[in-house]
Amino acid sequence: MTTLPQPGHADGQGAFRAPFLSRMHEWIATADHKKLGVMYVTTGLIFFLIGGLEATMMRWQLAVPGNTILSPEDFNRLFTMHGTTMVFLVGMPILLGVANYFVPLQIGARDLAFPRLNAFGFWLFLFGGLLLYFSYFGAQGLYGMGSAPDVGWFAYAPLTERTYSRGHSTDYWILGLLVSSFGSIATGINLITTILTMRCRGMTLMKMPLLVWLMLIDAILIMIAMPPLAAAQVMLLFDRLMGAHFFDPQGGGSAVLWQNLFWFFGHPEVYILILPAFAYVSEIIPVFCRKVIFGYPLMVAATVSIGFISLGVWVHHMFALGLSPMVNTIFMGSTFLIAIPTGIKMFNWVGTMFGGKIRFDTPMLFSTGFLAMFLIGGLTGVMLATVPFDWQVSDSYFVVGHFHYVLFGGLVFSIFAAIYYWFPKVTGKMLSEKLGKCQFWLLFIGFNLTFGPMHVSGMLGMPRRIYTYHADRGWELWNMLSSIGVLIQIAGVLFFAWNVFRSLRSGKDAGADPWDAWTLEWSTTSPPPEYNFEEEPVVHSRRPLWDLKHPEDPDWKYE
Amino acid sequence: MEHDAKQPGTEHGIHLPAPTSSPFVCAFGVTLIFTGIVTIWSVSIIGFIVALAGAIRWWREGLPDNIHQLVPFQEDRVTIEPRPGAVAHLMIPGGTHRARIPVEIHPYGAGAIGGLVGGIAMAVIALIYGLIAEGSPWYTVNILAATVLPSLGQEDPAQLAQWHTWGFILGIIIHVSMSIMIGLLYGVVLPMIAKGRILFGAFFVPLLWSGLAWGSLRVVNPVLNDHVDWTWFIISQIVFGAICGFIVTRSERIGTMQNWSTLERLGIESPGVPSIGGDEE
Amino acid sequence: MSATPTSPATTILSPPEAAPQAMDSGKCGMLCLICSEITFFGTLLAVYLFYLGKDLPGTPTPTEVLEVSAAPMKVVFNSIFLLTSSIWITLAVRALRKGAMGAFAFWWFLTILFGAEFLVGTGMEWYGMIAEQGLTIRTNLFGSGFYTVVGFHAAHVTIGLILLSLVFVLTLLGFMHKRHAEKIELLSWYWHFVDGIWIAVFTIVYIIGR
Amino acid sequence: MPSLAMVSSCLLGMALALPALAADPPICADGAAPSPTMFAPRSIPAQKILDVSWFVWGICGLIFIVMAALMIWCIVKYRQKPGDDTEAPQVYGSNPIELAWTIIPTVIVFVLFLVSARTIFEIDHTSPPPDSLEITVVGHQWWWEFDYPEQGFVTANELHVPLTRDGKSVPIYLTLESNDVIHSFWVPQLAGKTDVVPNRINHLWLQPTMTGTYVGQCAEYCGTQHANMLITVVVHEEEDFNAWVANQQADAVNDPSVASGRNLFLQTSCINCHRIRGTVANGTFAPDLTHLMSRSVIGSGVVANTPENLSTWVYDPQIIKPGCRMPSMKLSPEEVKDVVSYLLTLK
Ligand code: HEA
Ligand code: HEA
Ligand code: HEC
Ligand code: CUA
Ligand SMILES: [Cu+2]
Repeated sequence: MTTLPQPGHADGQGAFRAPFLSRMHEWIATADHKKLGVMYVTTGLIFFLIGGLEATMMRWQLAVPGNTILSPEDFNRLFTMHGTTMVFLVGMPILLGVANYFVPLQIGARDLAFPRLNAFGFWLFLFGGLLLYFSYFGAQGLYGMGSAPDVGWFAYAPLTERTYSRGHSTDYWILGLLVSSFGSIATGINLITTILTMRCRGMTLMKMPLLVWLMLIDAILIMIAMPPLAAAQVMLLFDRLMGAHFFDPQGGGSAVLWQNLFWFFGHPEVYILILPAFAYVSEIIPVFCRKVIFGYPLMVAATVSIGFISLGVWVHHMFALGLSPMVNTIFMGSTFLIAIPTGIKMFNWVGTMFGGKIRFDTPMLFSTGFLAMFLIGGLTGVMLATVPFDWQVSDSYFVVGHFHYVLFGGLVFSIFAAIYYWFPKVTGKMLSEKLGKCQFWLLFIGFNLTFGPMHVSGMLGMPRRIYTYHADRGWELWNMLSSIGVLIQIAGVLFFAWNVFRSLRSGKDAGADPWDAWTLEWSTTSPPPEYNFEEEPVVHSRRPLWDLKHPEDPDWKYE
Repeated sequence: MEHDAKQPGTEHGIHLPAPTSSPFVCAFGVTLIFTGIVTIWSVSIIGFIVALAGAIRWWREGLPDNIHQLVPFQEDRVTIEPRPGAVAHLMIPGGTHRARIPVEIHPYGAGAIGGLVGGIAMAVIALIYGLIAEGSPWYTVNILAATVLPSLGQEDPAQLAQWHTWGFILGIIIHVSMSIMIGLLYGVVLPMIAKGRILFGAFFVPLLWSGLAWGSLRVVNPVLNDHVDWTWFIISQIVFGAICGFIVTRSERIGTMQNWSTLERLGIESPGVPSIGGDEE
Repeated sequence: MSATPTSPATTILSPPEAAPQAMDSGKCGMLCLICSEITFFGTLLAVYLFYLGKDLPGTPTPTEVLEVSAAPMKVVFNSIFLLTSSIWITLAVRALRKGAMGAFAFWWFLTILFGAEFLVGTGMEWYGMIAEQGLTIRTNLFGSGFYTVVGFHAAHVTIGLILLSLVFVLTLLGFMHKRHAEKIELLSWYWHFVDGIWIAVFTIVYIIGR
Repeated sequence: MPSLAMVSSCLLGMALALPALAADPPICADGAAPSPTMFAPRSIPAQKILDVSWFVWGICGLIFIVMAALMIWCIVKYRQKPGDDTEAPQVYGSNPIELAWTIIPTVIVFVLFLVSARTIFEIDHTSPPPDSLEITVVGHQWWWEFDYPEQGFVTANELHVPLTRDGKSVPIYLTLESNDVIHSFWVPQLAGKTDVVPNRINHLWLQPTMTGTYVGQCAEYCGTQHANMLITVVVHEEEDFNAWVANQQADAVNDPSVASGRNLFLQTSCINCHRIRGTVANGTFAPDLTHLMSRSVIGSGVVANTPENLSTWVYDPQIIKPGCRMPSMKLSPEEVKDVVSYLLTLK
């Protein structure tokens, strides 16, 4: 074992402030899962601001009929970049970042299984994202046309073929995502390996915290679902650059095939995004209800079955494609099935709240918001799965409403819950409760105002991805409401930014365990030392810290 | 592989993977390779060189052996204070306060069997009705199958009385699955009700169900809606409820496998607990 | 550190002994990598199968092309080279475990040689197709599918060969030792996987697809 | 009680939104298009879809109410009392309860599945219903071509169908094809949407139950002007439809008073893209202009078909529909006037 001499190791207070360059180098060269986790989440949040800005511009354009703030091309680029950014550059990195930080801590490990691969994954993700955004400048290419991609986040062929998408914008979409999804796959593999092989003594599979379970299934989905996307993108790239014919109707290629390939990835992808949300609230709700999670084994079983079922429902994005009624019926059935395990999770969370002693600190507030909003989004999902109804509202604003309820109301709310919950652990500082509550209410109201009316305009016949609309169609009111809602959301996001900024400078000290919680990450200092735990912990139950806090009534006697 | 660092630390500190910028360099190179595809090929060449340099350095750090750094222990440690006596208890007769409630249940099998038997009784009544109303045992089966078979919807009563293979298969599937599911539900819900189980099972639920059916039948099954005789409908529901409820309440109570995890119950995992806890009879 | 069984309170009720984890990270990671590669190739192969026989009339069919320039025997010959290399690499790993560095170097080199033969064979086949048959990736769907599937496989063989050669160089330089057997075994798993994929590709492209 | 307010506000919002939707939109007899709402079906499949939609709304609404009530109950009842720092009783779960809330959703989705499956098979006809009127719809970037093979003519952007044929309600069976990328044909009051896919032939069944003008638009993103790929469907009484057909079948009028515009049109490359039956203009890339003036809109609904709009369009379509596939023909204002006066005769 070659051992490098230890450079001046900064340990919290009193450490000298290293010069800028060497601090940069420290971040660039790190293989520490915690530093990488922080970098993931931070980049994710920055991209969230960018994606939000893009959304704001779209809503500005759509606020009134016949608006001319944006040209059609610009609008089309905006929703493509908004969707792509939010899914690939916000959702993915934040979930990978949180997993990076807390999976090793919760299973009592020192790091991920392959720390350097982890760093490699992060940088690939980041450079992929930058490459995608570089398209705004670089996509002119040789044709002198094109800017950012404008083909929608699922890039349906043949609109993406050379005939209809000149220039290089679509190539940027392909390559940017390809690079960043290599990173995600690498990190997914890393997480699986870590969870399967690096748990501390005593932590059997059925003693893992739910977050770890959910991230395990999530990583498996990443491993299974992302390579097919890469394959599909590579084929599209060959079409565009070398004249292959995979998705080119003139050469016999099939537009339907692209949709199958994309959604075979795309549907698991949305569960890849929501499972971490489930993970965060599964950690937060018990702590703030002062109760053990209700029905842990069934929660695990539900997680596993969600993982399985989600691989077999992708055709529900193609109900209007004119597939045979039998195919539509079968996939409608499989899609309905997924409501059952998801329902189990909802009920078990509520079951955890039932009989508890609930503290409504900001993390819990956001978690409750998550429950209510995800419920709505899930139910509209079931409505969409009802094929006849989907024939009407597919590709309409109803769908936009649905997925923002699950993605914003579900994913983003839970991300904020997670940030409020774990920020003290990561930085050693508390976030302000008061600002947090203001942020919650602003976001909550703004969010419902923005996305609630979208269901209505969708059912009134408004298709998505239109840059403008006529005044006589009865959509003005609903669009105006949506656009007003964004303003309130912006206020909410600004409160958050201010809260983070303020807490970093002068937040209250958090101590090791501010929430009186039960999983291993709270048994080490905030922020944790580079090695996480001085000795490898040994656990005997799902809540090791409960055992220590209540030695007369430990969990392990009952598990 | 790289986690050799997991080995327990020495007294002063712990060996962790040393920081290295090779992954960064390598990732940058890879990205450049891809960028070259849409810009100029020379970018790809540079990217290749950069990636290769990064990769080689990375390999040299990992092969033949990983490099590590020694991280010294930090000063502050965390201790977790016990908080004895701070847990509220839930008192369940015969159980512990760490319960999976309830402590005793009726076996779920009883529900399924009750559902099946109730379903058979219901089918008999439906057959009788079919014979009386249209003189055919297939009539009610076909009507039920019309929930899902559109072609049956277009036929007149005389044809509905005829034999349809698909009608029969689908009708049976629908009836049996519904009976079993509702039976299971009886099996778990009835025991939770303190008083008036029979009343609940035999009247409340059938009436609730009939009410729901009445409200939605035009959409759920237009054919049934056109041909239904509500008296017979409700009677058959009540017969189902009564029989199923009876079978469930008569079954023996058994102890729940308190605190067993699913994996343990399936025998997949035994976490080394000496006596598997809490299987009170 | 607190989460240890020795804190005073836990002595009152002492929990049962807990077992450490058994599985090896490297193996698990390699298996995962192989899994994701399988879904990648699975997609390519599914697309290839989907497009079989869907070509516009008048363009070359798999039967015509694969019969002539890629004379079937040649492909079988190449495949045998690739598949037997799996045996050699197993022997090499076994030798390394025993610390027999000479034997290791020999088998390892043989693996590289056989793998390289396969690559050359593929190259010649492609040359024949492009130069004599005029089948390129832009000719038709068959061309697109064929070159993509076989090309990606060849790319994996190439990557494998580069890694194998690096190890070979390190061996010649005397850096490899018995204790590296674990890592080297992982590399051999990758090589087996590349072989396995070839069986799938061969079956679909050269047997079913014709 | 913040969380209470939260959940109840959602409830309220949903409750308020629904009745507002159910109200029928005004039906305007003359031209002005009503809102393309799915809640005012004017065709048999659309009606069937609406039935199922109410059903699934009802189910989901009910589930929402039950879940919201449960949550509100927990939030209100189980808040930590001030000063109470004991832990709650640790209840691990309950197999019967968990089983119950596995079965209940299963029953619900089972019923929902049966009903929707039947409706799918009712609506999705893979072969034309008997005695139907068959029309081929071809999607183009960004306009619609309507081909009446039985009647033997082609028109664009406005679909005309009869309410009855020989006094009997007539099923309309559309064959959907695409000339370039994927589009989707969606007129909510008449039927659900069906995609229009290159290299693939799809079908859509409508059977109007009331005369009127119904609007919709392309519902699959198809490029720059996806937003302005609108559809108008006019459902006529039988006689009106026959009259319309008779007019469409005729070749374009040849009005000598606009001969100069006509010649200009025929000498310009307009004819490479557009067809005017009865002239040498024989293009198929763009809308058939034979009876341009029988349509109330141009550019697939982007603006009304008025002489001013037409002039602007012929001068430079990119002003009206930026990005559309018709280039500015660089005609001088006089030439535009000439051409437009010719176009205006194409009744
Ligand atoms: C986080 C992401 C996420 C999640 C979790 C979901 C969850 C679900 N989604 Fe959604 N979906 C998206 C993201 C997500 N979706 C996105 C991004 C799109 C659009 C993509 C695009 O086109 O751009 C989309 C589109 C989409 C469509 C296609 C619409 C169309 O384009 O025509 C459909 C159709 O079936 C659908 C269905 C569902 C279903 C059934 C669920 C279920 O998992 C929901 C399950 C949850 C519940 C049902 C609630 C709780 C359950 C209970 C309380 C139990 C009782 C309930 C019943 C018995 C019903 N979704
Ligand atoms: C996680 C996923 C996610 C999230 C969080 C959001 C958030 C938002 N989305 Fe997004 N959306 C998608 C995923 C997401 N969306 C996807 C996948 C699509 C489909 C794309 C496609 O069709 O291809 C889509 C499409 C989509 C559309 C439809 C476009 C169309 O079809 O024409 C609309 C329209 O209103 C919209 C709006 C919004 C709004 C207003 C928000 C808001 O909630 C955003 C709130 C955030 C902010 C308001 C940021 C506030 C901060 C600032 C403004 C300060 C900025 C400062 C600096 C940059 C320094 N989205
Ligand atoms: C390169 C092909 C092309 C040429 C040349 C061309 N057009 Fe067009 N034209 C189109 C297309 C494509 C549309 C449909 C645009 C849309 O709705 O998106 C169209 C639409 C129209 C319309 C509206 C039709 C409708 O019903 O909506 C008119 C009128 C028209 N063109 C007139 C002309 C005249 C006059 C000329 C010649 C001076 C001309 N076009 C030359 C392609 C062309
Ligand atoms: Cu055509 Cu959108
Ligand atoms: Cu989906």
